[in-house]
Amino acid sequence: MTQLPGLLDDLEAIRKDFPILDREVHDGRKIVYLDNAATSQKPRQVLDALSAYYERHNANVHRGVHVLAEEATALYEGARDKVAAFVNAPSRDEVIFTKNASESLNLVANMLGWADEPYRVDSDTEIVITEMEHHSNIVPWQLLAQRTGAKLKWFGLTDDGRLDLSNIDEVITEKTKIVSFVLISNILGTHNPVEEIVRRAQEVGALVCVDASQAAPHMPLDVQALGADFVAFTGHKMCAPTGIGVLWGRQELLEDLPPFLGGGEMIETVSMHSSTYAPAPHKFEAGTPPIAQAVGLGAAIDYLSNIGMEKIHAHEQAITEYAVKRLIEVPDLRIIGPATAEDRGAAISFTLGDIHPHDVGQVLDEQGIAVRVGHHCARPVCLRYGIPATTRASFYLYSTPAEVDALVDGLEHVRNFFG
Amino acid sequence: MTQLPGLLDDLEAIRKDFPILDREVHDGRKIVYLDNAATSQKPRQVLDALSAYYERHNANVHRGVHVLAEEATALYEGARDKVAAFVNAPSRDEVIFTKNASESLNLVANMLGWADEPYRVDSDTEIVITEMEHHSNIVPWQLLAQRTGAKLKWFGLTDDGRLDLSNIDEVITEKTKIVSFVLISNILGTHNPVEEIVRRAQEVGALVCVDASQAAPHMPLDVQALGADFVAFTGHKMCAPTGIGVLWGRQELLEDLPPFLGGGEMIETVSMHSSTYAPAPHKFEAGTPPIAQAVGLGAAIDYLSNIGMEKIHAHEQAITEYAVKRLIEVPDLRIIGPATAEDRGAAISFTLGDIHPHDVGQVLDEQGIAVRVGHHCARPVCLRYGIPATTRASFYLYSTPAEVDALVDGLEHVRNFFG
Amino acid sequence: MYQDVILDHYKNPHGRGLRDGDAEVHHVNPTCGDEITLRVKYDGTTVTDVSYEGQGCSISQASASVLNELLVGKELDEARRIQETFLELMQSKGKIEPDDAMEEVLEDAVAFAGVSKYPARVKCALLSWMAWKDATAQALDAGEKETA
Amino acid sequence: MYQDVILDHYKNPHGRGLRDGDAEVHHVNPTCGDEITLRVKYDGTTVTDVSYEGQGCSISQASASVLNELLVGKELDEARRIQETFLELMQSKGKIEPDDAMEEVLEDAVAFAGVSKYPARVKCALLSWMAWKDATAQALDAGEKETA
Ligand SMILES: Cc1ncc(COP(=O)(O)O)c(C=O)c1O
Ligand SMILES: Cc1ncc(COP(=O)(O)O)c(C=O)c1O
Repeated sequence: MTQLPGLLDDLEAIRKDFPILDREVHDGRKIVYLDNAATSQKPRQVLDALSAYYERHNANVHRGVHVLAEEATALYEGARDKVAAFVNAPSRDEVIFTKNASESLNLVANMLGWADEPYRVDSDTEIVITEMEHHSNIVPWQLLAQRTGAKLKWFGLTDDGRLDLSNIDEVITEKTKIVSFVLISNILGTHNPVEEIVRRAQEVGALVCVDASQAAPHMPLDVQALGADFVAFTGHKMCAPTGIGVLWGRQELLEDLPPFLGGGEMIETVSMHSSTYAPAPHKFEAGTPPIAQAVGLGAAIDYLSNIGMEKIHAHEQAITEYAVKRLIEVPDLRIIGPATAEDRGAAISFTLGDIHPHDVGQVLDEQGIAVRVGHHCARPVCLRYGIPATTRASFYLYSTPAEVDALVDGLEHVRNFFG
Repeated sequence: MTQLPGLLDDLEAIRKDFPILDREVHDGRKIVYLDNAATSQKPRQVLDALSAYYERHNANVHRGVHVLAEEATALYEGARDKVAAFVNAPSRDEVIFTKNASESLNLVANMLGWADEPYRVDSDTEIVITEMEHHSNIVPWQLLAQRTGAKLKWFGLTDDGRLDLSNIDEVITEKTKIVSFVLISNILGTHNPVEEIVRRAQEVGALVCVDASQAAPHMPLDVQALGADFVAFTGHKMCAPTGIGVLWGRQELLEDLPPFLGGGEMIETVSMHSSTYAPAPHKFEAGTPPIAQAVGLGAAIDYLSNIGMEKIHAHEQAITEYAVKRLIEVPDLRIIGPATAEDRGAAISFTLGDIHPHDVGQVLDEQGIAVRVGHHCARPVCLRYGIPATTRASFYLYSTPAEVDALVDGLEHVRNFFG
Repeated sequence: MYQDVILDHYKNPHGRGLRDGDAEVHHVNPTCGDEITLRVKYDGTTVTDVSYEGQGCSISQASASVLNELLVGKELDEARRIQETFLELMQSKGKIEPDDAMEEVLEDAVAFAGVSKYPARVKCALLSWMAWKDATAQALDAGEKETA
Repeated sequence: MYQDVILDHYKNPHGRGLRDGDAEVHHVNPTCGDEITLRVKYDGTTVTDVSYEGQGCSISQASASVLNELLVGKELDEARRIQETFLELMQSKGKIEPDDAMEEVLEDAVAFAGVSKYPARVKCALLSWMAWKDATAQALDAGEKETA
């Protein structure tokens, strides 16, 4: 196997933890899973945690006085502790469980729409996003803007796939209430400069929300170091089950801001005439939470932390560097996004001559190689670069140089096939 | 074992499907799980479906051209077909997956708040609920009323735990836009008369939303027969995983009503300036959905349907009738809710003299009997009956007469302990 | 799914380019960005031309080419029958094995049978056919208004 | 968790009933509906009375009775030390095994050590103690204002 500095030592052992990597498709081809930016695979350890939860401890959480209810509550709240430690949150009460990153981002938008001053977004105020956001960090703000009359503004992109911050002082102004942007783009792979944006936002007193969906799975994430007010991410991209997301928010804000969904668990006391709400995080967790999924997320965090987020990051950087190097050798291949391995994540989008990404993806699939094609829920990026879609290969801790080689060989085959 | 007419024939075999029922607590006591209204236990078949999904088919759904993405999409959308058949929906596109019943109910409230005429809830209009709602069917409407200026009205309760519909024509009026009520109360067990409410709502042109969280797990549910416009329920109470809920809505309404959460999957096309939305159900499913949980819900529906919802209902009615009969023999025990087995579900709330429910629950727990104590997220019911809380025993398809006997013996012990 | 027939049509499309027509439509497949602009021309009830321009994957491009080859020169009823048969085949989820009768109707278009197994690609194959149906309805509407 | 000491206090509560006081508070445990109305009376820095009324489970009732027994007659500093020790014990999740020193401070209240293992019940045990802390703060505030 190709050896690269930075690769995880126990890569073979790690791959054995993921049952699906043994899956064969299309007449006995071992799957080459390069669609990790869409969702990650799950290790045995996480599946075991789910089974153990359902087979031994399952009950509804909070308020129960029986053994199962106490165990389920301890497991659920224990998962919150794990998430808090994972992102270096000052307090566990700042960790809100949602169903996915999209709900986390909608939660922020809705809190600000219903908030009192000084947080309230209304027709005199502005919202700032960027042109490289995932639809889940565009549409909630478009809805908020439509519904409140606020103005939606955004940072454009440079030709090489980075944020164009040259006009930062015009984009973020005294009217700005919230700046929401992606830490690592799921389509371009770009790793954005947080500090400069946070500094300007703080200057004008705007809140900052960071979409860390493509960062949390891949590198150490420290919400205090980021300096943001809210950080959103999603479990299924980081070895955890589907159905669980996280919103971290600064405690004072969570105390001040109004609830979003109403229902069981989020209340302090209810009468027909009025209700009062529980303190955060419960205020934002209406109804029976995704208990097993939180437990699974806790197990995923244990799994990743045991390996070490620094090491995972180094591994992916090595793979990404190798992939960029090999891909740019493919004739007619154009990388959409930074064409180097610096300040980028492990997702690489590209076009291949005139061959439509759907065809690229399909012919790769016939060879057992799973990539994603389309606009990757970031259609404004495709519009910006004048392309209908891209093919995207994205890596994770279990990705190998051999899989990069398979991709490159597969692309050769695609070119010959349509050539 | 006590034999009652109506019990499931293969009760022992069914119990073997649920691994947790073998769990021992407090030094070797086999658990007696009577907290099914809070959440149900999960059969092996559902856990196997989850594992199979993650071990062989896991991928993000929709838009993928690789094998796993196609398989995952087929499984996820297949679960939608199963839910549609289970509730006799005229179309599969009427089934929206949410994270729980609370989100389903909040979704309805928010759609109506942002809707255009004729659906829009605003300060000239009225919302009707009842005094026996779960907090998840109270707080969303309180929030909507606060935020739109609409008036919140409700039906009161009779002394024997039924809806007081004597003033129905004053409660539901020409101003009413929506009537939302529970089909079977989770605290009182009452099974409410749908027809009369639907008739009056239709007379004045109001929409009807039914909270079927305590009905869907226990009896055949036919949304067409109900005549409602929306029906909400939750997976974890019906043998499915946590993290999945359902909202069924009439197609024309789902077409007309605005989206709630914005993000990936729910759009048709996005530009920075504006977006258009996918047709229902996708319009209401922002972000990566609870894929595995939907698959688990599909497996739970298969499991329940194989046994037969009619048979499950008959079984629970037999158990409930037996339980009511035995419980009213316990000195000082007062049932809160209908004290007969007619028109009631399988949840029975009661008080036991002056002994606080917390103490009742704790001492039962020491004997391995899991019940729930408190206000059961229906605090207005406790206020109505002038009690701080109740003890609630609730049954499911795997409940046995012997477990009822254990409960009654346990309550004797409680009385002696505090007597 | 990439039958030689499909690749041939993709590489050497029939009747591509926009020409004079009675009605024009623009259809988009939002999930993958495939687009087509399509014009139809009728002489009474005879399809005298279907011209088109667009971008998209091999399946949507080849499918437009096959459509042109198949429908131009046909009577409207016959063209509709072909369109419906193609629709049926594409919605079959791979379950229809085209028989001789179907092959007689669909000619080269039976090559798309394999595509019907791929839900993500069915929309690509149908893009031009839906556009044709839409354009034809508009052309007939316009024709009726003129007559009236 | 139901030590005899707890059951005794529950069945025969000390000092129950509302009497004259310097400050009154009403506390509720929203998760289970336990309620207490509690008054404190001070003579300088001596706790001369803690009177209360309420409804709730055996744990919250017994805990109020123990509080009355323990704090009445104590100097404020001493009473505060007892309150803090009790809080520490209750938040220990069952991990503190009370030693002699703690027993000397808490007397009957060490019987609640077992309750600390049950997160759902800790709030019950703490209800009256939190109310006492709150009432005391109010009484002292009021006292200061009078002096000033
Ligand atoms: C009647 C009723 N409605 C709504 C709910 C809320 O369900 P969930 O907590 O799954 O959102 C419940 C259960 O908790 C219920 O019993
Ligand atoms: C950058 C980014 N933000 C947000 C999301 C939304 O995550 P989810 O679909 O889990 O809500 C994704 C992934 O789909 C993403 O890549």
